[in-house]
Amino acid sequence: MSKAPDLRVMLGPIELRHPVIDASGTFDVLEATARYERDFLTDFPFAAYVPKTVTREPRPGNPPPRVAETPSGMINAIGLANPGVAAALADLPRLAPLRAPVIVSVGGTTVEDYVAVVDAYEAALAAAAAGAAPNVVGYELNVSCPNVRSGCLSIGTDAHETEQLVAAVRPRTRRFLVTKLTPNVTDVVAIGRAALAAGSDGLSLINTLKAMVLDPATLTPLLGNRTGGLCGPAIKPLALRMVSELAEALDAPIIGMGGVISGRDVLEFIACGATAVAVGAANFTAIDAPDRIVAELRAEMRQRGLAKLSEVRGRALDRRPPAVTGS
Amino acid sequence: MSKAPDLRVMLGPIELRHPVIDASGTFDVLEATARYERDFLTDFPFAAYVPKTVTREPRPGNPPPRVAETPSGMINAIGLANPGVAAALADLPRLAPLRAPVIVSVGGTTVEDYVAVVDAYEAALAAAAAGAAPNVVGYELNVSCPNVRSGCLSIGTDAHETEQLVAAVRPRTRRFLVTKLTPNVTDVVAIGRAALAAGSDGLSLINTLKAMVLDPATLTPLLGNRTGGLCGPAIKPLALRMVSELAEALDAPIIGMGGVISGRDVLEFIACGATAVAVGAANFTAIDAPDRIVAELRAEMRQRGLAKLSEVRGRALDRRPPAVTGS
Amino acid sequence: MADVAGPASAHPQAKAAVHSCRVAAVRHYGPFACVTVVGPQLAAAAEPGQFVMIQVPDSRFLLRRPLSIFAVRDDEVTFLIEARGAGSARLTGTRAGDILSVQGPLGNGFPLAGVRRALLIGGGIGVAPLQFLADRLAAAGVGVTAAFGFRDARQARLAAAFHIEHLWLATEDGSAGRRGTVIDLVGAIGAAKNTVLFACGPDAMLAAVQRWAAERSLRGHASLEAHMACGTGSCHGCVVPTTSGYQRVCAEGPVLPLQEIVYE
Amino acid sequence: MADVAGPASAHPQAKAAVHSCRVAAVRHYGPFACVTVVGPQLAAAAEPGQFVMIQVPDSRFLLRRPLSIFAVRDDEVTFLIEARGAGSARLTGTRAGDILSVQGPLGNGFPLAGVRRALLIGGGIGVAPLQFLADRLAAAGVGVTAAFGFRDARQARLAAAFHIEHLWLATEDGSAGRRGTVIDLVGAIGAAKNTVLFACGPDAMLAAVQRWAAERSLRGHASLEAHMACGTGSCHGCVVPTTSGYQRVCAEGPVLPLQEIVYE
Ligand SMILES: Cc1cc2nc3c(=O)[nH]c(=O)nc-3n(C[C@H](O)[C@H](O)[C@H](O)COP(=O)(O)OP(=O)(O)OC[C@H]3O[C@@H](n4cnc5c(N)ncnc54)[C@H](O)[C@@H]3O)c2cc1C
Ligand SMILES: Cc1cc2nc3c(=O)[nH]c(=O)nc-3n(C[C@H](O)[C@H](O)[C@H](O)COP(=O)(O)OP(=O)(O)OC[C@H]3O[C@@H](n4cnc5c(N)ncnc54)[C@H](O)[C@@H]3O)c2cc1C
Ligand SMILES: Cc1cc2nc3c(=O)[nH]c(=O)nc-3n(C[C@H](O)[C@H](O)[C@H](O)COP(=O)(O)O)c2cc1C
Ligand SMILES: Cc1cc2nc3c(=O)[nH]c(=O)nc-3n(C[C@H](O)[C@H](O)[C@H](O)COP(=O)(O)O)c2cc1C
Ligand code: FES
Ligand code: FES
Repeated sequence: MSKAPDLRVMLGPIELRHPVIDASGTFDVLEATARYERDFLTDFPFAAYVPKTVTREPRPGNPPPRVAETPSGMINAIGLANPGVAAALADLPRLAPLRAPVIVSVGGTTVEDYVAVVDAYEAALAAAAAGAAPNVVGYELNVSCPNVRSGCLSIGTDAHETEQLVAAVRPRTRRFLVTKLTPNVTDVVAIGRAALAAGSDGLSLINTLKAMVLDPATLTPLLGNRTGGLCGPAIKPLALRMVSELAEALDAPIIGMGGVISGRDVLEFIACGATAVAVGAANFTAIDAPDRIVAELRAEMRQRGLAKLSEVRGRALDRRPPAVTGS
Repeated sequence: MSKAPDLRVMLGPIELRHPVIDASGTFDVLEATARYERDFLTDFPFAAYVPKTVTREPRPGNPPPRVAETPSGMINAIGLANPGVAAALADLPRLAPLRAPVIVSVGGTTVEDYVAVVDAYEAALAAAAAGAAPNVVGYELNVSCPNVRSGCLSIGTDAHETEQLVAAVRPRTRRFLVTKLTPNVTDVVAIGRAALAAGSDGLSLINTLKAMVLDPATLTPLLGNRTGGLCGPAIKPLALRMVSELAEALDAPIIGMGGVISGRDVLEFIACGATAVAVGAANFTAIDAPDRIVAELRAEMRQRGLAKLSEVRGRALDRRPPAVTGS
Repeated sequence: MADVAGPASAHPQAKAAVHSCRVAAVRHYGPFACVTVVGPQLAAAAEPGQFVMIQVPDSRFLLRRPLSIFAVRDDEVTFLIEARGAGSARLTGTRAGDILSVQGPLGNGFPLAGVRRALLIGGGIGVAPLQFLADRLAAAGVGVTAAFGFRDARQARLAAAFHIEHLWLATEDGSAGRRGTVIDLVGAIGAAKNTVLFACGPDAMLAAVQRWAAERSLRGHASLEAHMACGTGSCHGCVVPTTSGYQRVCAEGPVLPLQEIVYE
Repeated sequence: MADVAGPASAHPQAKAAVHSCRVAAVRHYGPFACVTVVGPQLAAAAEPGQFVMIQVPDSRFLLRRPLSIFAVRDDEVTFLIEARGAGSARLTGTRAGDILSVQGPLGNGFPLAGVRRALLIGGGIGVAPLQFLADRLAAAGVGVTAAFGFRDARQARLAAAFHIEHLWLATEDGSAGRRGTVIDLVGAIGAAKNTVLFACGPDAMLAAVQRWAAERSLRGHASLEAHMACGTGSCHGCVVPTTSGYQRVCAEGPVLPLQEIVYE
């Protein structure tokens, strides 16, 4: 196997040059470019860009502390801090140099919030002069954020509410629509099925696990928000299980994530049925982590004699017919 | 604060000399005593003994491999391997030298299974000659094992089924009844509330998180059962969150567990509202881990000037009145 | 959004990179260590008040640790580290020859334009960025006085790492230097009208410095700490409340105008 | 339950304990290392075929690693370790003076009563328990022949750690010793009627040895590997299928009668 392995994947209609994308909220291409020698806009390590979740109104976010380390993981309660959709749209021209496709992450506390953000993007993109905006190929509906007291959680943990949300957003855009699922549920397949039934084109998971860490000195919650979302290598086994459950039960492209920190992890998610794989907390281990991960993925494929990722996709799945209920 | 801290706690009516007990399935006092220099029966490190879950019939358990390491954690799919209740009862006299109280863990796939095990224990204990059996003070209903395809999972993930199970077992014994909850649910408080409503005296949590690891060589599931239960320090932040949710919402003694590996961890669970704290995977780090953990707990209390554990119990909880729904 | 525009920095910011640096020397002062690494690019780019994100050389630690730049000399950059938790303890245990992954320089740094007289106020490990600052100010001919407050003589061993001409010490228990807080100390030293304050230390100290400066209408800057994940402005994890909303310590900071920080 | 009563062991089992052992010496053979620790109690208690659970000296690793006892001499116990994954790699990187936490001895060990002639069959790192066995057998006047199979010359470097008089080698690629599998090798060596086989190695090898022995009506014992958590019989994590149901490698094993192991 001396030919270079082909890392390209098709995420629905979107061609990605490799399967590795960023997990929303963990890499800001403008901030990184502002601070580092490297121009991450023109030398973008990921195959697609998923910016931080945008909401209709600006959100200051949760009181600090907002992040803490945990054994082989971390916890965060940012609280969807973001400047709101108007400011995000004003920033669009700055993202225009980006050659990678963009998937806009949308959050909110009501169905109307989500619709408003998508409508605003559609209008802005329709009005944008050629070359004045990046290539927005889709939306990711963040129905799974466990940090916002008043809204998100209730949508993503309920199949019916998820279905209603997706159904409301679906007619507003022809772009690729991904629903990002929360792991804080009894039956992730039921929520995923509802999202697809309402017109979601794909699914992404997992968002963070609701968790809590204490300040060792005071034995009271460390995070300003008391609870936060657990992520990182600690939770990868849970993420792999959920991704494979979805891949076994449903037929839709999946963006898998949760604890990816190496090229082999990417391969594992693909073996569990994912088409693309997102890197979250690992972005904090080093600014060049995505480059390393993609290089490791290429090396792993070469070692294993894999020419294409489709050779490994779904290899870990249970292909037996589902058990008959009640037997 | 020169007086030695008082580690005693009351778990309902049961006095424990300190709060640290073993998590079911992770320490077998007879096996340890058979193999080690130390007689763990007469020199028992825990304040109470929770043996491995017993089922009505013998169970061979899952095909191997059954255990694997994960980042800061481990996964297991033992599959409730146990010799069945008749063999467990035949072993009771061997446990008689144990001075610590025993809480029998009961599993099954139907309500009748659980009732049969409890009935068998009650009959055997009533018939046992003085000194011929250990001091069985209660039962722990393991409704939460995620590994058995056909049964447990569906009980512990459903409030109604949990309620029915507890209601069926409750009249069969006057001993302390604990329901062990699974974390694989959207709303752990709803399940805990159902268990208490049906007569459970206390709650224990968390059991393991359903998860999957791949064999790095083949990229297929490593465990013979494909999926297994994740535990260890990796999941402690999730366990702390769930224990505090229960402690905030319900009024019942809680046995907290999940990732405890140090004396400070014990204190953290107590700060989150637990009365007793169980040690699972940490038993595998060293056969004398429980001794170390209790010693660390004592040292931490001394350093913090705590005379009794009640001074710290619930310190991490949110004491604000619950938010009005629909506001 | 409040935290998008940072306070204007007095000097153009050099860009950060990931540097693989060999440890040249480690000196220990009780629970503190001065770790000197070879990093020509880093040394050339760094400004006083900036920080780096260092990887703890042990795979158990997911996040990098933020550390101020303590001193820069030729190709070498030195960090002054307190063993607080497991990660920083591991870093103080580094040995000459080890390789550390250092991401930086990051953050805005102290604004130095127009400063004539400077009073550097440090508490505990918060003194870390002040040597580099003193060196740069002295080189520019600025009159520098430093006042450091420590808990006790043990913590005051930190002072041994410093080379600042006018350096005053206080300890709370009086076991080294003057007895009292650093506020008592600066009270005794006093500050001329045009003095600019540069403060770094625990929140309680900074709040006290803020009040002290306000009463005397003194201008000043504070370098802040916060739990960080990215150190790069990406995650919004490191915010502190300011008079203009939350600001990110890693992006708008770590140096903020003393009077803009909000303490309850 | 099938796995409660183990096969009768030929010698009374000494009890296990947690030992804190200083590393006396480490010798490297490519990706393999011989790690010798000082452990008087452990040395006194250990029987051939038993194993220990060693803690990887790095907090990232939750579980101990099971390792066979390779050799015992006076107060010292030696382990022969292959760097397979991250934990065993860390163990092969141990240095003299390091302290290792060693739990053991555990498991039943090889039954030796009545053995007159022994053929030791090892594959890959599975050779590890056979030096101690050979030493004990030789001391009892038993005639010992050993046949080791390796993939290639690189793996065959393991043989350099052994001191067994009649030791035969095969490699699959012929780069060291005879070309072929260890089965080809024992076929060539042959075995008298009353020979007892002691085998340890990968499953495929053990299955082949099982068939080979059955065809010749030879009695034998195999030492098995399994993923373990407790190593103590508590967790039922380490089972293998046998003709009498699942047996725990750490409790009924690691040595089981060769013909009782079930290979699909
Ligand atoms: C801009 C900046 C500059 C700093 N400069 C220095 C310096 O020069 N010398 C020095 O000794 N320390 C400095 N600190 C503090 C230093 O980062 C912490 O002491 C260190 O991260 C603690 O890590 P740990 O593993 O020992 O503690 P743990 O409590 O085990 O760490 C757990 C997590 O919490 C974070 N954390 C814990 N305490 C702090 C804290 N006080 N500030 C920020 N994060 C924390 C850690 O980074 C880690 O992610 C600085 C912090 C910041 C933000
Ligand atoms: C009774 C017994 C005796 C053994 N004797 C030796 C010996 O003398 N020398 C030697 O080099 N190896 C021996 N092994 C195998 C050794 O335990 C594994 O190679 C080692 O645990 C791998 O750890 P790792 O961290 O390198 O691998 P990883 O794959 O990173 O380990 C992850 C987890 O899987 C377990 N694991 C992985 N591979 C194996 C395996 N083959 N067997 C058991 N557990 C495994 C690890 O213990 C750990 O819990 C023995 C195993 C058993 C059961
Ligand atoms: C600091 C931080 C901020 C995050 N912000 C968002 C967000 O804005 N929107 C979102 O959908 N997910 C957010 N996430 C979740 C990640 O996108 C991802 O789903 C999760 O962290 C699991 O992946 P990981 O284990 O690789 O980090 C955030 C995670 C972190 C750590
Ligand atoms: C090997 C193993 C076996 C277990 N067997 C049981 C069991 O039989 N019954 C039960 O209720 N829980 C069982 N558990 C779950 C533990 O009791 C405990 O709930 C869980 O491991 C979380 O605690 P920990 O993180 O301290 O291990 C088992 C866990 C492990 C690791
Ligand atoms: S640490 Fe991520 S924005 Fe500051
Ligand atoms: S490893 Fe636990 S029973 Fe064998």
